[in-house]
Amino acid sequence: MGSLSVNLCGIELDNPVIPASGTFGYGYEYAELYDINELGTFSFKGTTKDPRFGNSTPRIAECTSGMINAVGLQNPGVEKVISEELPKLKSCFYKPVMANVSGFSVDDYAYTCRLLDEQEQVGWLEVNVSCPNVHGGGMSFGTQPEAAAAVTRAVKAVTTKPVIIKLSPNVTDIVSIAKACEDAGADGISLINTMLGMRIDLRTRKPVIANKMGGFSGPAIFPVALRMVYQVANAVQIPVVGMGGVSSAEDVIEMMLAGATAVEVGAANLVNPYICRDIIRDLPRVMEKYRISALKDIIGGAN
Amino acid sequence: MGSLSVNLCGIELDNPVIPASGTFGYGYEYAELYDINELGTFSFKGTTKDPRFGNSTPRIAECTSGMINAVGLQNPGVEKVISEELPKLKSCFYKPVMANVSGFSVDDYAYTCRLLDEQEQVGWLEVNVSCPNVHGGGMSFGTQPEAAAAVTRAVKAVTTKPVIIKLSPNVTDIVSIAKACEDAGADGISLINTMLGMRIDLRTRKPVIANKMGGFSGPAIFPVALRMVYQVANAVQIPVVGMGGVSSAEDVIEMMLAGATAVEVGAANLVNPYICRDIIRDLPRVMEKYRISALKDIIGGAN
Amino acid sequence: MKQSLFSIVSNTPLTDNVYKMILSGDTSAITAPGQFVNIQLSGKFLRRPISVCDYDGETLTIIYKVVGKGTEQMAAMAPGETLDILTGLGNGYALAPAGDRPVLLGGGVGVPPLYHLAKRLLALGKEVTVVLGFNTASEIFYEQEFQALGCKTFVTTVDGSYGKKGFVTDALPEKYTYFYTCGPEPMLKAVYRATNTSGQMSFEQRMGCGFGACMGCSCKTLTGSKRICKEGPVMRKEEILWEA
Amino acid sequence: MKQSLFSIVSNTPLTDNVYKMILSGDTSAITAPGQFVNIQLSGKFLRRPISVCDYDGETLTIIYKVVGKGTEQMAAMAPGETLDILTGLGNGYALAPAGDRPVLLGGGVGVPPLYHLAKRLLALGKEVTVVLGFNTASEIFYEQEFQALGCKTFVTTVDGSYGKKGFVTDALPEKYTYFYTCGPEPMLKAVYRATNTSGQMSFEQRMGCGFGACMGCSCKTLTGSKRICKEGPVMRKEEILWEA
Repeated sequence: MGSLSVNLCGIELDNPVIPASGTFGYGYEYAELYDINELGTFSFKGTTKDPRFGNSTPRIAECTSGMINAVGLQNPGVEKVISEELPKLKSCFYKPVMANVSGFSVDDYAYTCRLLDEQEQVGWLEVNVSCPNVHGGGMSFGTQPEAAAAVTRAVKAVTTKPVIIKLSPNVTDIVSIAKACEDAGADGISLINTMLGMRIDLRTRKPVIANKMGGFSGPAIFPVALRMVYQVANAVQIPVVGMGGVSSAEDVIEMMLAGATAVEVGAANLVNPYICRDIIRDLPRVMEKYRISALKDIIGGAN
Repeated sequence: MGSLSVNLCGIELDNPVIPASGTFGYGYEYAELYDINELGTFSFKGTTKDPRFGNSTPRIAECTSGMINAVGLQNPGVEKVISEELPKLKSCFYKPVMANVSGFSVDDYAYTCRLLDEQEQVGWLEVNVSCPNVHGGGMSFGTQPEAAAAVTRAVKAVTTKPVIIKLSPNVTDIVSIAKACEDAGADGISLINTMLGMRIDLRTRKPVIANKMGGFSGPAIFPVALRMVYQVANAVQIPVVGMGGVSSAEDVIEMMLAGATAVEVGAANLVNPYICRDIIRDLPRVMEKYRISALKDIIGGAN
Repeated sequence: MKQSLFSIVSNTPLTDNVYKMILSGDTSAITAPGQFVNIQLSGKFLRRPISVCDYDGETLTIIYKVVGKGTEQMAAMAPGETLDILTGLGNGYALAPAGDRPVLLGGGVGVPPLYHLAKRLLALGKEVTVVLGFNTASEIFYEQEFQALGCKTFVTTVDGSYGKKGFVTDALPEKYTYFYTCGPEPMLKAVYRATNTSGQMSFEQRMGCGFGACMGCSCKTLTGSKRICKEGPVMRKEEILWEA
Repeated sequence: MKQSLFSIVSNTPLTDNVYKMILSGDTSAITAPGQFVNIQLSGKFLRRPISVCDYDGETLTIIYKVVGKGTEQMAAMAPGETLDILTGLGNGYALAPAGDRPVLLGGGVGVPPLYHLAKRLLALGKEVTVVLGFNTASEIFYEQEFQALGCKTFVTTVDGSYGKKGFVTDALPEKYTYFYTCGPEPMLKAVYRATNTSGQMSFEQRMGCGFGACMGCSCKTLTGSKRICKEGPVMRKEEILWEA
């Protein structure tokens, strides 16, 4: 059987499969179904300085081969995440976890990251400068190189663990933003967050989502994600975590050939709660089919 | 039966359904199958000043709910389009046709548009500042407001017919580009062109497409298209032609609710050559279901 | 929660657009009336959440209304075909507070989850009254089924074409010890106002996952934020916070 | 071109991964051997272009290799199931220039379109020689079928496990008046070099539509740009322009 392990910013992962933030909670719902220690790691629910209820409902719309969500960063706030969620998480997951952080100001990001950086179980900080679902927050940091760099610098100044900046695909030039983050000290880039999308209900003639627009994810966005991963991996020296519509072992390998060191799986978890486990178990078969003896050897292989 | 007609930049269309440029040739292949005069109109193959063979093959890749193409504006050049294609087109289509134009410089666009503007059968000029498949051309004009405005002004200066600027979705801020075109005199905006996407062949470990990346279209991109149509229609006063993944009468209505005055159908033609005819014939049923007596009444209805 | 394959035993129309599907498979994850299942349909990205009408050790009964392409697809399925279903979702109704004479109020496709609930309450020796509300006579289903269980069963129709004219709240019995309800939100609000006892109400919301992972169906309550799919769909009357 | 529904009559493996499917439906749009059909598969966006192996007034025979999810799906289909197919695509082989003793050279899944071609040439009274090239013995199909038609039939295998060791070009007859070929591009190039007569070659390319609308499969020839799906897939040897 081939080797699945990869090294993400200095931490060895048993395999490159990582449930994406916002689709895996803090792990418990899934831990009821299977041993989530089978995962490479997972990125927990996006955490902010203060507690947030998020947006009004409806927050979900279905699309062809995908879905739109406009949850709006619902989370109990960093203090409660640390005091309540992380101890529970520790009871079902013993590996380093990826802490996903959002904010509404550079100081927000730094505050939340500093607190999470101190938590033993946190392996990486995934800094989301790309949430499409909060007004005046998240995504505006991810659409301008200078703003993304400012967040990166502020977070790096107060943390010791690898900082991975999660980018928005809703931009003209993803490469310039990725490079700005690299130059500002980022240890990795993850992409893509959701695409801004919309659906209208023909019956009510109103947007399906209360917030009108939301983040579009699922297999539909895979070709855009793959393209951006390829572009960014070719432009930066730091590792890239690829995501966007991944839902099979073949997709994982395609992302890695494009340049991803590890691969996040998002919307697919919501439809098949076993999907990450299934992908991990299926990888050896697909690797054999395509004569891959070690996954780490194919990273960026399509160049 | 409800009324299907709409008015696009002063020209009445029997219905809002328009096969999109590059998926309908100059109409003959389809005229063998059904009377293409059933259509509102169609947008013919993207025409440039000089003849172009286009990109190397493979030019096509399949995706979940969509496809990537990298044809690269293959066309016989504007002189031959006028001398050979338009007379043939006239033999199977008697309505005003939409002339789709691409270029590699502002002068190119003006040259080609001026010649096509003189053709009696041309009703509208659809100026494509958004082709993702030509290096140094097309899309660079569509990703910056000033460049898109410069093309618009140059074309308006030498033409008399309505000029519709076709925009790229691969941008951070679609609204600023649309508004720049409106301010420069555009009579309409059409969007979205394809999204830049990519696939990698797991067997060869190389990009499927010879050109590496290409334009991603099909039902997968519908939610992004709908969102951009909604944003642009809310920001400009000129008519918007919506497109991107439309493949049913329901999709046409959803696009119109988002703000589209007419709707182009692209990739779906390649899979079901009768799709535009089928959509037109299905519209009355769907209108009745959603209690729509005249399509023109629902334009922008989701606001 | 459990993910497993169910095989369709029967799939028959109850009205013009309401169907009853009996499925056979592993129902072991279903623990309470009022829970729901989440059904994967070929070609659809999200699963379809549908309340459990009835179940025993090997079979599951659901009743669904054809409202879109997904449910159209379900209606076209034949016995022997299989469906991938997540079972045992949501909290379900709690039986303990029912008292001796609970009333069950169901509107339209809110009726089905009350069926297994009625069975369970009757098994506990309760005197169960059921009020079923529909728009019009042609939409009525399951009146006989509730009667056959031994429930005192009333029907209301908005247009008065059958039973009492009006809403379920117009047929509330004089005396009842507790209420259980499921139906469209305007009906729930009316029931909330019209009832003079405590009770439990089952809510609907567009869902992403149906098992608590995506926070797509959160709602605010007087006891904090809850996920309709996980801490719901059933809420106690006392905790409900109606939004404007 | 015609779009219509075909019903599967049979679908049987010829080798480990090559299947023969017989379909019944309207074949009236098919006008020449060497044309192809474009098949819609549920859940796949693009159709699958597959060459016509044989046809008559009511049936269509195709032979396909399982190479991905789409063809896997086809292999799993059962008699009675239907497929939406565009028929009558491409130019096909021209019979007129064949002369008295044409040779037909097929490699792997390039073999099928030669079958109906052989039938038609035989019907014209030609003496038809067929050379079928495969990698290895276990991949061989249709040798007996060509023999049964009355073709002089030779088989080559790359590993020499059956017939002549080598490529189809290693089994070219001494004398022939014309050639027809279909197979992977390296084979076509070898045939181009090895033959000393005129001939026709059938090409493959990834296609968007299959009927000339999208320009996805264009190629340059000595007589201008052509669409493999429309002016092709068959090209005359004299017009071929090999790209580097």
